[in-house]
Amino acid sequence: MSDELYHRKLVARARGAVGKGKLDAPDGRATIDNPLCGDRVTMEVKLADGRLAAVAHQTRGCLLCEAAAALIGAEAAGERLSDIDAAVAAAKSVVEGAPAPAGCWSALEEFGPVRTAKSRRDCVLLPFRALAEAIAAARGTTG
Amino acid sequence: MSDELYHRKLVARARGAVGKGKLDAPDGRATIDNPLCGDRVTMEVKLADGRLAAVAHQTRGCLLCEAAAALIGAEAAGERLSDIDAAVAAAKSVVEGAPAPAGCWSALEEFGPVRTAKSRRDCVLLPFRALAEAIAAARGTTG
Amino acid sequence: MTPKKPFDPAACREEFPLLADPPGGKPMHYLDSAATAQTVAAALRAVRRHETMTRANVLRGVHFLAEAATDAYDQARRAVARYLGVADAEEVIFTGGTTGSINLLAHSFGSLLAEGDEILVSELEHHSNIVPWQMLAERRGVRLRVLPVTEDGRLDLDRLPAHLSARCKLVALTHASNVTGAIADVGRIVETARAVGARVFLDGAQRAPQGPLDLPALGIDFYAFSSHKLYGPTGVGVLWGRRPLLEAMPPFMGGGGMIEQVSFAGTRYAGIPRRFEAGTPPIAEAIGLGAAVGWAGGLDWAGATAHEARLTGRILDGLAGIRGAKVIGPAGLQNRLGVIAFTIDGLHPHDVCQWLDRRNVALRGGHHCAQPLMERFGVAGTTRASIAPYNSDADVDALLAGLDEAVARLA
Amino acid sequence: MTPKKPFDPAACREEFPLLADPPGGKPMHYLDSAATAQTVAAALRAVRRHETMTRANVLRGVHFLAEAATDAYDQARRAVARYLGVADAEEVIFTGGTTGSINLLAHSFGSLLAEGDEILVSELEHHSNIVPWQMLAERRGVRLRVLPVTEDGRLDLDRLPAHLSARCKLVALTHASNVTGAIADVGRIVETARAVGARVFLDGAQRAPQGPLDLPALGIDFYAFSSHKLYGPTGVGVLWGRRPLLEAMPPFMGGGGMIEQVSFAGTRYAGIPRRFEAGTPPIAEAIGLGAAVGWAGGLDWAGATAHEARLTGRILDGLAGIRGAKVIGPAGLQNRLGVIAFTIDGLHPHDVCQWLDRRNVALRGGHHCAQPLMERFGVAGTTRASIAPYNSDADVDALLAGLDEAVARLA
Ligand SMILES: Cc1ncc(COP(=O)(O)O)c(C=O)c1O
Ligand SMILES: Cc1ncc(COP(=O)(O)O)c(C=O)c1O
Repeated sequence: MSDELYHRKLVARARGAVGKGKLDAPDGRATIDNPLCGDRVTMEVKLADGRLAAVAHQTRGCLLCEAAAALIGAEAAGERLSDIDAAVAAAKSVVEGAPAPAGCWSALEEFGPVRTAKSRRDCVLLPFRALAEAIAAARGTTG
Repeated sequence: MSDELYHRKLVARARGAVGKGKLDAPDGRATIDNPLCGDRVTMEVKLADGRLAAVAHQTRGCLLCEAAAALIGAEAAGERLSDIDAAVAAAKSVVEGAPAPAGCWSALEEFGPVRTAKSRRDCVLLPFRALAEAIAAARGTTG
Repeated sequence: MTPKKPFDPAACREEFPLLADPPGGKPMHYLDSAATAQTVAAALRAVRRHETMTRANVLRGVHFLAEAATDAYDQARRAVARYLGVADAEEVIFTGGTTGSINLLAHSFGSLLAEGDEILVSELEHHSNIVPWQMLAERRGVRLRVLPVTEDGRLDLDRLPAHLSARCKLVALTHASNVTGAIADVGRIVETARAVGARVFLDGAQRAPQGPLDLPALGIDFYAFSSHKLYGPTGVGVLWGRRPLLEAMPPFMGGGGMIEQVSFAGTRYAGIPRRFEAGTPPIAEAIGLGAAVGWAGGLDWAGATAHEARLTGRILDGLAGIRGAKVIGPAGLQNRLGVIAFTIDGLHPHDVCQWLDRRNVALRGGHHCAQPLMERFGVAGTTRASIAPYNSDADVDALLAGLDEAVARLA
Repeated sequence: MTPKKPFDPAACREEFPLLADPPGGKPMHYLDSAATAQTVAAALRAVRRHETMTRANVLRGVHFLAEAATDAYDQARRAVARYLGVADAEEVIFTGGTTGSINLLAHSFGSLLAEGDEILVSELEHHSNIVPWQMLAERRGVRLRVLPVTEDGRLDLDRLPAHLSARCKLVALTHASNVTGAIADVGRIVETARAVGARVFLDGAQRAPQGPLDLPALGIDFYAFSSHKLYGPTGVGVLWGRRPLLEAMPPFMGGGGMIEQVSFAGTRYAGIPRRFEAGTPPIAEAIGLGAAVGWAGGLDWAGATAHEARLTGRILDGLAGIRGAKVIGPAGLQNRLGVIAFTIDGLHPHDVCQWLDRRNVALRGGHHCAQPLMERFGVAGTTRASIAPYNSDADVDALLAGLDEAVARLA
């Protein structure tokens, strides 16, 4: 992957906005703001049998934030909740410089270049944090 | 005059403490503190016919302050009030670098070297300010 | 006064080490001076000179270094007073910055206000000229009134009289906006405020770096600015106030240097300015600021302002040619600084800044500590370019080329 | 950790430009470090590096300079945390200095107190640890209690229990006195304070420059110090507090950077440390302080302390041989810093300082911002010599020779 932050794949992913929208009667919902830039992500989830049955997001953010939300929209539905937890952790590692994991979250490598733009790491992580909170809300916990 | 701040004449004058004491029934009295060093001068005066008939001081201060008070003790009594005003003004000029006036206040030249020790100029002036205030008090003004 | 050398942008840039000799050797297109300006060499030299030749505390020392440090510190105060057109240097109080100055004012002047008194601010203000007053309002039941802005990002002075009651004790407005660049019509503000007996404070953080002032002639009562936006060190700023007003105000912070006498029975405070400078002040920083205003005071500002206006005009023209670009602020160059905030449809400010950073163009994106203004214009944030005398046509070229590219690649 | 190089006084002195290369070329006997220490070259270099290579605002920028400045600023915070033995760097708040730190505490912690609550200070305190609490007492009806000192200038801890009631919310004492040099018995203070549920603040202005600390192990709650006494720049200092306590405290100053969201309907504050760092902070100064604590943290303090104690002993011995000289403070070297305040019968402190200044010996004379202590000892002021690691036997020789001469000529 190139060291270019705004490579074509990332821009296209952000523009694609996969998973944008709302769910009917979600089990959980979370909205997170980034006060630094006014970005805002709302994630809605449905759970079933220890899996993420469905996910939708509404995102107002920069390209990094929108691409991350779209990646979630593309890959998260159907995953085991423990795999989602791992993906959230992997996103955090990748923006700090670690390699992306193998498997369906390997596309996290698209965000690798953000390691050199420290102030932008939160842009990538915002949707992941919203996802984790929405799942926690659905489980009725605050974790 | 040498550029030495603590020349023999000045030290001797301070130790001499001419005029130290109190007046019986003074016409005016003023006490001034220098909060920077805790120094304190009290001047008492008697006036008669537009002249300073008598003066006495109680001084707790550094050598510069005590020498200045002693100079007042030595020279001020019997002077016309207008000459005292001029002496107070001359003291201010001398510590800022001007030559001392001729006449009985020519001894102000002893304080000339303080021009290079800016933070100490107030030490010399404290007794002169107290004198001016005591006279003002005696005149019943606050000037 | 010796006549000033005509303004020479290239020579001016040479006086700023980071721009004259940029890190990595690549030209730095620094268009973020409204956040923090670059340091002028004269300020760096003055600080270094102090640190290596006269370093000491200024609080009541009698040794040679302490005298020299105190002299240098006092001289800095006089240099600032000259820059502000103020005859009485003791009216100049050194603080930690504009924010520190406004908090001082909000506490000390604020403590003289009664419940139900009013303070007028505006939608145009930086958070530093909002939050201290909100906190005061909460502490003392003072009421905050808010003057709206016009469509082109200026104070809506037509509506000023309607926002001023006889209870208004202070009109606290920005001299020049850090978002729209609009310069306030001070004469009209002062006249209207005086009619109800209100005092006038101007936040000069953006205006002060743009040339010497004559504060008494402006007719205002208080002024504040930051050294780091005026080509000087961080960590220091100024509050100016008229002597009788300052003398009537209780101190803000307590500590060494601001007292006449301390005992557990009670404490007597010193006169101005020391009453408001508790503790060891930012000595080297004030000395650096003194050198910075000395430098700025010697600049040919007619020439510098014309240069900045030309660059500003080029940016405004360039933005007019970019599809989806909208400037928040006055369209023309009249009464506006070279602070240009804009949005581009479909482009997030942080993406714009990030993209331009690859071309060594430093911009700022976000709410610029002016969220109420962002709300007023219905945007989450903007991208902002800001111009200082050291900026060049090459800076503007890089900006405009980078924006074109960002639109092509990211929008 | 690499083992430390054994302390070498001459090499240490070389790191201080003003001492290594004194103005005028004459050796400078600087014995006024308790007022302001000299700057270490590493701090000057760090500031210069920042000003010429990474100068930008740290408040939310995305360009390269802003990232580099923010990194450097955060790194400085971590360096300070390490020096204080603090694991959570966000507990470290940058302020303008010790005085700024104590005022922050008095306002923010103070605003949580109720009428009738008590705060304990002592006769040994610097005005900066008295006046802010007096002002708080006046604002909120809090009661100030005052612990006496012993004949040898130490906190009279035997009387501490009698001065502590269940209403005492904060014990605010000096870690080491700027007059007597006495180092407090922190364990005993903490134990006694905890017994009534009071929090403990220590004023570390004098102790912090004397080597790294482990604040959590001391068991205290808050700590403050100034950079300029710790070989760093003026204009910056630190307040440390335990996270839960800081998080429960409202902000002190309002402005940019300390908020989550501002609107005229209401404002949400940021977490720590930014909640307490309103406005553009002293960026370069914090970076310089980071370099200073980095330098100080690398020193062999066992060696440096022994060196300082030896010099201190020489001064105490020398004073014992001067007719009419009296030391205010502990006679021995146990639990005392190299801060030596003394009087000489018939000699005024300012005359002593002035005389010694002719020999390039820098002392301080006066009340040292500790008037209650002066009153306690019945003196208007004292002369003070203070020792730092860079001092030498030559400094002590010049001091003692100068004092002999002053007594002969002036007394
Ligand atoms: C013990 C003590 N506390 C507080 C202070 C105040 O420090 P600053 O003036 O740097 O705020 C000092 C220094 O003067 C001090 O020695
Ligand atoms: C108009 C205005 N006011 C106040 C401030 C606050 O200044 P500082 O952060 O230096 O305290 C700024 C700068 O950010 C500003 O632009």
